[in-house]
Amino acid sequence: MIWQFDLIILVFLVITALISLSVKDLLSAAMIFGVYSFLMCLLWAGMAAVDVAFTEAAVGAGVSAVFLIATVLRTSRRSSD
Amino acid sequence: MSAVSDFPDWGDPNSPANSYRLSQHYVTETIHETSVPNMVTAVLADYRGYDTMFETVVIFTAGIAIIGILRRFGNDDKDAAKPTLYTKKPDLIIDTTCRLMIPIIQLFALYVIAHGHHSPGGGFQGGVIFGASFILLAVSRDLQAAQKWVPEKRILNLAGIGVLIYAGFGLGSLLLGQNFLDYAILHKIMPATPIEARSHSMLGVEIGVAFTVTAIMFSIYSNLASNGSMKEGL
Amino acid sequence: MEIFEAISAKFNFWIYIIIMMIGLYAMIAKNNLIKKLIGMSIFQTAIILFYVSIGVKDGASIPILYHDQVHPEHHDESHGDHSAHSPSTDGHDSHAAEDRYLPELVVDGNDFANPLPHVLMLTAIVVGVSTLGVGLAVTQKVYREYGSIEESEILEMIKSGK
Amino acid sequence: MIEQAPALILLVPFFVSIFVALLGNRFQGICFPLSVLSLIGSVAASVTTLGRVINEGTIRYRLGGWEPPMGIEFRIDALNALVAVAVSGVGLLAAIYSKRAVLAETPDKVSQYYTLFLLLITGLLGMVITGDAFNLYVLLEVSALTSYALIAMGPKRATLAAYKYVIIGTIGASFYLLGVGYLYIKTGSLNMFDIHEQLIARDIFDSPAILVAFIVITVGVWIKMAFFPLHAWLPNSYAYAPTTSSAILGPLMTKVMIYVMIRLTFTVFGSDFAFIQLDWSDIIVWMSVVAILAGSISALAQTDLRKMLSFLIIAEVGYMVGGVWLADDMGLVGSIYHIIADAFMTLCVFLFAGIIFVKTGKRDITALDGLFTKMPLTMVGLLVGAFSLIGIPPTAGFFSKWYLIQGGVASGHWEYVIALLISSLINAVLFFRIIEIAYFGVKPAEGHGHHDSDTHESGPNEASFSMLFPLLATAAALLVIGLYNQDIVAIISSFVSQFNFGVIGI
Repeated sequence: MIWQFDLIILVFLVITALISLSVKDLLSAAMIFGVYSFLMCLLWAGMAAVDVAFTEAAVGAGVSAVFLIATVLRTSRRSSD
Repeated sequence: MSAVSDFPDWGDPNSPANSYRLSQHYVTETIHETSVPNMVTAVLADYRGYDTMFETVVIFTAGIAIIGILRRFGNDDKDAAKPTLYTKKPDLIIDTTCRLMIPIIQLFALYVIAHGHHSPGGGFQGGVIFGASFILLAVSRDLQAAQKWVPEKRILNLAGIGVLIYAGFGLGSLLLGQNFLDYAILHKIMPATPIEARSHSMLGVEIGVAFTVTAIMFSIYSNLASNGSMKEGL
Repeated sequence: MEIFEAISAKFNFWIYIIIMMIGLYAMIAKNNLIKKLIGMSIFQTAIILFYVSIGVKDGASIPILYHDQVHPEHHDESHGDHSAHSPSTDGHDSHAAEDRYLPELVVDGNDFANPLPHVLMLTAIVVGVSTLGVGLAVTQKVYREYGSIEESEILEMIKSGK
Repeated sequence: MIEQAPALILLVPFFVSIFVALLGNRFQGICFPLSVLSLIGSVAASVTTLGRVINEGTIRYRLGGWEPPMGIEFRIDALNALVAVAVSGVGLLAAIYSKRAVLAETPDKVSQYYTLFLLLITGLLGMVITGDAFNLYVLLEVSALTSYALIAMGPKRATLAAYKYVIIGTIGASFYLLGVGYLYIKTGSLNMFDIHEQLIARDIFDSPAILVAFIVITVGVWIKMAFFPLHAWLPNSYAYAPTTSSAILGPLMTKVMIYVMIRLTFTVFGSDFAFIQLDWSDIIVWMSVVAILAGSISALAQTDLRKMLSFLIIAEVGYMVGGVWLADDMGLVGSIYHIIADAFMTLCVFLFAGIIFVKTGKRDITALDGLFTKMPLTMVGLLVGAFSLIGIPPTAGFFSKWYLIQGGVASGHWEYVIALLISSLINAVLFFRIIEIAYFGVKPAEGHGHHDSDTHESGPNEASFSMLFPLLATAAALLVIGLYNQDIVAIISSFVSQFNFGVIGI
């Protein structure tokens, strides 16, 4: 475990979390949420939690993002905040 | 927040959580007691198998709940929300790529399910990947094409059967006179020693989980993507 | 300097708290229903990050035994690596040898990461995606009933008696 | 089979729920009988278990055959067993009631409805009997997901309430999970009893992490039980859900969470930590006083029958939280007794509200106009429930309030006693208003009092048997619980007497 690497990912995590909550376009928010999940997955793989990382890659970055996009396309794409 | 300073240092092997006999036992004894090298799978499916059974139930519940909330039977499309971005007819490149990809994805999913004892993976991850392959099919063509492969009724039966497989292993050990989910007793009906019976039962349980997860992931997607009408997806 | 060390040794825990607060803020303060659900997911992953951080050990491998440790035909080559640990647990192993799988194999607890938090978090991820799915379904139904996913607009509609 | 009874309590409804999901679409008729049969089995198993607990003491059931800190165990003592009987009993009665109501309210989703219904009861029973802190979280989520769906299946207004519940419920459950993580990082264990032993062995009660764990878990559980400042999700969810949903969620969800609070406070953290070391009981009793008064007064302002009852639930939650935190034996006995009594009396009034809604289609209390002549038996059921909520002997509500007041007096929390009495008075006002409307009818503004009684058809027009039976059975149960209060209190005391509050005992 290299702590510099870890720290960089953690900082990016905070940034992506903030971006995905602040963009007004919900489709982008869903995509950036996928990026957030993928970074999280990298972080966990670094922490020797391979099973958790695998699951997060499949679920967080894959399926959750698809569910979000499906809902965004079925409702409204714009958000007021 | 002040509690953080009270936490053990990050990565400390001697922190209470890591040094207590619980974690040590899982690390050192798993191979002897269950003959499974992947400790996560062993703890997941055996030591804490009851949790995992309800984890499967959570997925199953979510699937049924979404059908309960969103599904519209019959033809009342009058208040259906139209997708805001409408997709055109299938594109040649996407179609061909997906046609190539989907079998490979499914093969990989099967590998992940079956090889969960020895490498990262297991029923849940494999199930999600398998479900994702159907989702990819539905995205690349449309929902109708995917529905032809896996109609809604069959999906639900598959999900229910998955949970039943898991619970059936538990029930089997209960009927053979041991506590619920005590797989070791299943060696009476399996060609294996009690310890290997645990390993084999774990495989069976993982397959059950994979069934449910595959089915429910696709079911959730198709309900969300079609706003409950199951007619046209994205 | 001590404070700096106290922070740097636990920076994971600090950042998980920051992410958790971001998620909690979004769940409470955002107006858009889907944004709230994204906040909910971020909140849950922050807690999962916290749990995974519990299980980390310095210098530990992933919690899966090596291939040549498990398969007896290769066992002789790898035995040398682990013989150092054997004296401590030899007596413990001998009496129960016949009902244990690979009784001669000795695993050192500090070589592998703690698997229990990983197991718990697999369950928590599943719960998270289920909740997200149900939340999105409810959102779609709200949109079907009210034609909007902005909370303030919906509350106005209710107030005006629609 | 008898040693497997603890597992069967929740396995029977669990297996049947899957069968209902598999077969229910094709054969819609089997959903209802299968559900009722499975809940009868569950009640039988929990009564058997209660009998064993009384005779033999605590039962431990190892799942997977692993020794407790490694595997998960059920540890069932007097408290669990009693609450499990109440939960499965309420579930059975609500299931019987559901026959007509489900067909009327969600006609095209009968099999999904029953699957979710049974899974909800499975989740609640699992929470009650488990002895593992993380397992409790998983089952909490099973019951939470089902209740989101059961509420969102209701009419238009219910969906937004359900959405709010999804968000707030997830915050509550995540806080609980976080607290369990804090406990795990300090003790390395997940089994509730083992955590307590580790806390003592390591002597880390002073650690800020344990304090934070306690606060986070308690707040999480309070959110789930709708304790007053955190109650925002409850009234709308229960008022607009389908009637069967509110008949099962109203009585059970909050009560089970109060059980969880008692279990975590006493078994995991221990009474010494919670009451002597922290010494917060004054603050929390005052909070519960506010909760009781706020719930009762808000109920007074409602004209929607079920919304009024939902606010009464918030007041009742205040009773029980306050009773636990009185730091007195009698208060705790009263709280546990009130869990059981309140489960049945809330069921009783919610069944009544459901019957009225299904029969008349109106949510307002004006729908009760002249009900004594139209539905005399239904009104008898309501009267017993109302008397119990007000606290008139010999109903169960009287005895639970009696113990709570005794606890309040013994520990010197007079503000709690006064709040309880005021709330009882408000309940009396509320229910006599209902009874007045039902007996005399709503007087039209012109003053011709008996004008519209001519337009109604005369003679009784009762609800069908499947709706009436559970209401009357609940009413009977309330009387039985009231009459046998000595025996129930004896069982509860065997649990309570383990703890030392450092004040005057029973």
